[in-house]
Amino acid sequence: MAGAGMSADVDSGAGVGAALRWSVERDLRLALRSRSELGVQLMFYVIVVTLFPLASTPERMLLATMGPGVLWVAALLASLLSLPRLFASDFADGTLEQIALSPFPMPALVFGKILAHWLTTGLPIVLLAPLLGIQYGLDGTALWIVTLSLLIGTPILSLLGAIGAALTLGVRGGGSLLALLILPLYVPILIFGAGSADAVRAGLSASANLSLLGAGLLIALVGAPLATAASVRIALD
Amino acid sequence: MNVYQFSSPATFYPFAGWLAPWFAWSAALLAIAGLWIGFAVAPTDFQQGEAYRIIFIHVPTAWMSMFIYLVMGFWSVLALAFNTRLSAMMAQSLVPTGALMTFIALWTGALWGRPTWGTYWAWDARMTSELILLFLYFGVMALRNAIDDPRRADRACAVLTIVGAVNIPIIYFSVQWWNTLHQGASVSLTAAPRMASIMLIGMLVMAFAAWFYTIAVSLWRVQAIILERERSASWISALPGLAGALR
Amino acid sequence: MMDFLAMGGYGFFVWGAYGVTAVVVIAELSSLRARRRAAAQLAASMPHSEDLP
Amino acid sequence: MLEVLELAARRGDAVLFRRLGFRVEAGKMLVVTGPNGTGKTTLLRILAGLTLATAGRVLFRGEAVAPGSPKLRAECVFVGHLPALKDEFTAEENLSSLVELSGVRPTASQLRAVLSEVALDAQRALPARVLSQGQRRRIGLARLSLLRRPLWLLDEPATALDTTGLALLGQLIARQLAAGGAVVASTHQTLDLPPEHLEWLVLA
Repeated sequence: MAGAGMSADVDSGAGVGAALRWSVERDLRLALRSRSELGVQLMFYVIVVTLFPLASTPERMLLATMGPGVLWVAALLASLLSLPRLFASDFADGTLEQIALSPFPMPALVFGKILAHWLTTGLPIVLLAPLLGIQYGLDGTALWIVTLSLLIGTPILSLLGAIGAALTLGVRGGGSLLALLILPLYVPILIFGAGSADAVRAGLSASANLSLLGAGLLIALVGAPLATAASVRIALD
Repeated sequence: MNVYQFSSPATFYPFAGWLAPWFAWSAALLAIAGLWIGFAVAPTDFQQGEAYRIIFIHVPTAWMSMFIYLVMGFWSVLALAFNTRLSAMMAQSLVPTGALMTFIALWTGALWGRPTWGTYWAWDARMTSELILLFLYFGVMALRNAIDDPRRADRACAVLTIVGAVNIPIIYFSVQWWNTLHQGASVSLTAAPRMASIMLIGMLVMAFAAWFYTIAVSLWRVQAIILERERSASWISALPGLAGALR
Repeated sequence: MMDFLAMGGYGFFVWGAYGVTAVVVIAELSSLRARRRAAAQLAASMPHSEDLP
Repeated sequence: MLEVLELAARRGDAVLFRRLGFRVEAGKMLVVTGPNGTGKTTLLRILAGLTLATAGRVLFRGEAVAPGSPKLRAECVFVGHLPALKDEFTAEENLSSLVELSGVRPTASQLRAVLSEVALDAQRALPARVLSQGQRRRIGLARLSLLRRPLWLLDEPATALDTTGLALLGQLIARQLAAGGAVVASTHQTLDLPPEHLEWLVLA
């Protein structure tokens, strides 16, 4: 039998690196296999951002005040829409069970999945934000600050959102329930994120907002994978 | 069984039934005393006239709304750490009352805001945080109703409550920051008329009344939850007068 | 008595606040009583066999 | 190797089983049978550490193991109802992904060899989406043959397998038992295995 010769033992200690590599590389490959879906979500972000001037006024001054807020709320909604993809298909086809039973530390596996989710949804939004910011008449510094705040903030959206996605796995009313659970937790990120560009436009420095956002990111980086792993175990119970 | 034998629902059920009326009566007496202080003893405020008397309901319920969520967080940590069903039931029994307190705080705050600032909603920092707290309560309720298996619902709600509890101070801080950034140090509810000691006493008495009320209601509700969850357990048949109106 | 109800012109707001509070508390107590009675009937109607912790 | 004491489990408020006890020695296979809904799957999921039992203990090599314990995750493999395959991945990609998830790094030749062993040579590069249930099950068998784990927990492993599949399953289990491993499987089909290695547990 071909398998006889293998005696690769499993050192679960060094498993974090292998776990991260496995989950990021696998989820990215999966996401790229269904590229069109990523495109659709990105288009959602662009459309939502484009709607607001139509709903209010094309007048530049007003748009400039609204710009950061709109870019941020649209980023929130776009990340919310893509969160079910994080665990739902693995939960449905049984791979999530095998992830829970793997010798690799589960928070590391879950963190890899969240990172892959951010790379496929959060990062494109950050790259697109400057382009859309011009639509809102944001000038150089404000544009740069909004993009920077999104760069720091969108990973937190993925991290916190992952907890909600795990809690609502296979549950009735998943989509809107996830929104109800997670949006209140997004409020501080929205305030500091959107507020950073307002601060710059009001002549203040945005460093306070961005550093608070950074602190939030650190807390989420440590806490969210643990809470998400626990939530997945609860969902598989 | 583990050391928490006495915390099994069967032994807690009669204890809750015995304890609840005491808290209910003391809550009623404290409420009467508080209202008497609020309306008869406290003087009319030179600035706001009689409208400020709403604080005797608004401030205690606002305190309670946050306190109850943190107590729910405490029970949730116990439920996850020791896997005891009773702690999860206690957390579940507090949710409706917590949401109710938050609603009352928002309602009375709006009615107090109208005469004070001329508008029912002025995006005051505390009121905005209170509104987000109401969403957190609704989130826990919605998750509870969406999951059928009681054990999974307990543990999922416990995780959500803990994550929510960790976020409450962050939300309050960020909303405070947002409020001062945009409105400057505008008149907020805290800048109510200088706290005459009689008003503080009135509010404290009402706060205790609300606290005892919450304990009584959650003890009665946890009895109902225990009956719903343990309906086929053998110790239930030993309960006196089960079919009649539950004492 | 009338001036007590008038509350120095703020009667609408003060009694609006206290009135809704009273209504909401009474609503919670009555729904709680109904839930307890339903739970009692449910438990009474079930066969009591298991003794699982 | 595996011992269960006073195990009890509930689903919702229905009690599935109570005060369940058994042992599974190395080289032995426990076949769990019984009508549907008697908790066979729940029992296997408890042993795998996925589900919490309401009472009782599970000892692995004499040591009590809690759900999700690292020891159990390193020493045991669980095959559930769902074949754990991604439709977008090909048969080979699925196999290598699952095996790497268990901490084993197979070479390409080993993958190909074991896939041809389970007669999936032609389907190697096909996306799992187009494979039949039986073929998807055989990818699971290929995974079993690649992983060296002392304890196998198989939930209805014979479902959707054709005669060659069943023969393959029997061979794999025989090899596992011969190598001193243990197997706990819930199944209705009778597998042609030497009876002295088998023990039966009927859940009523």
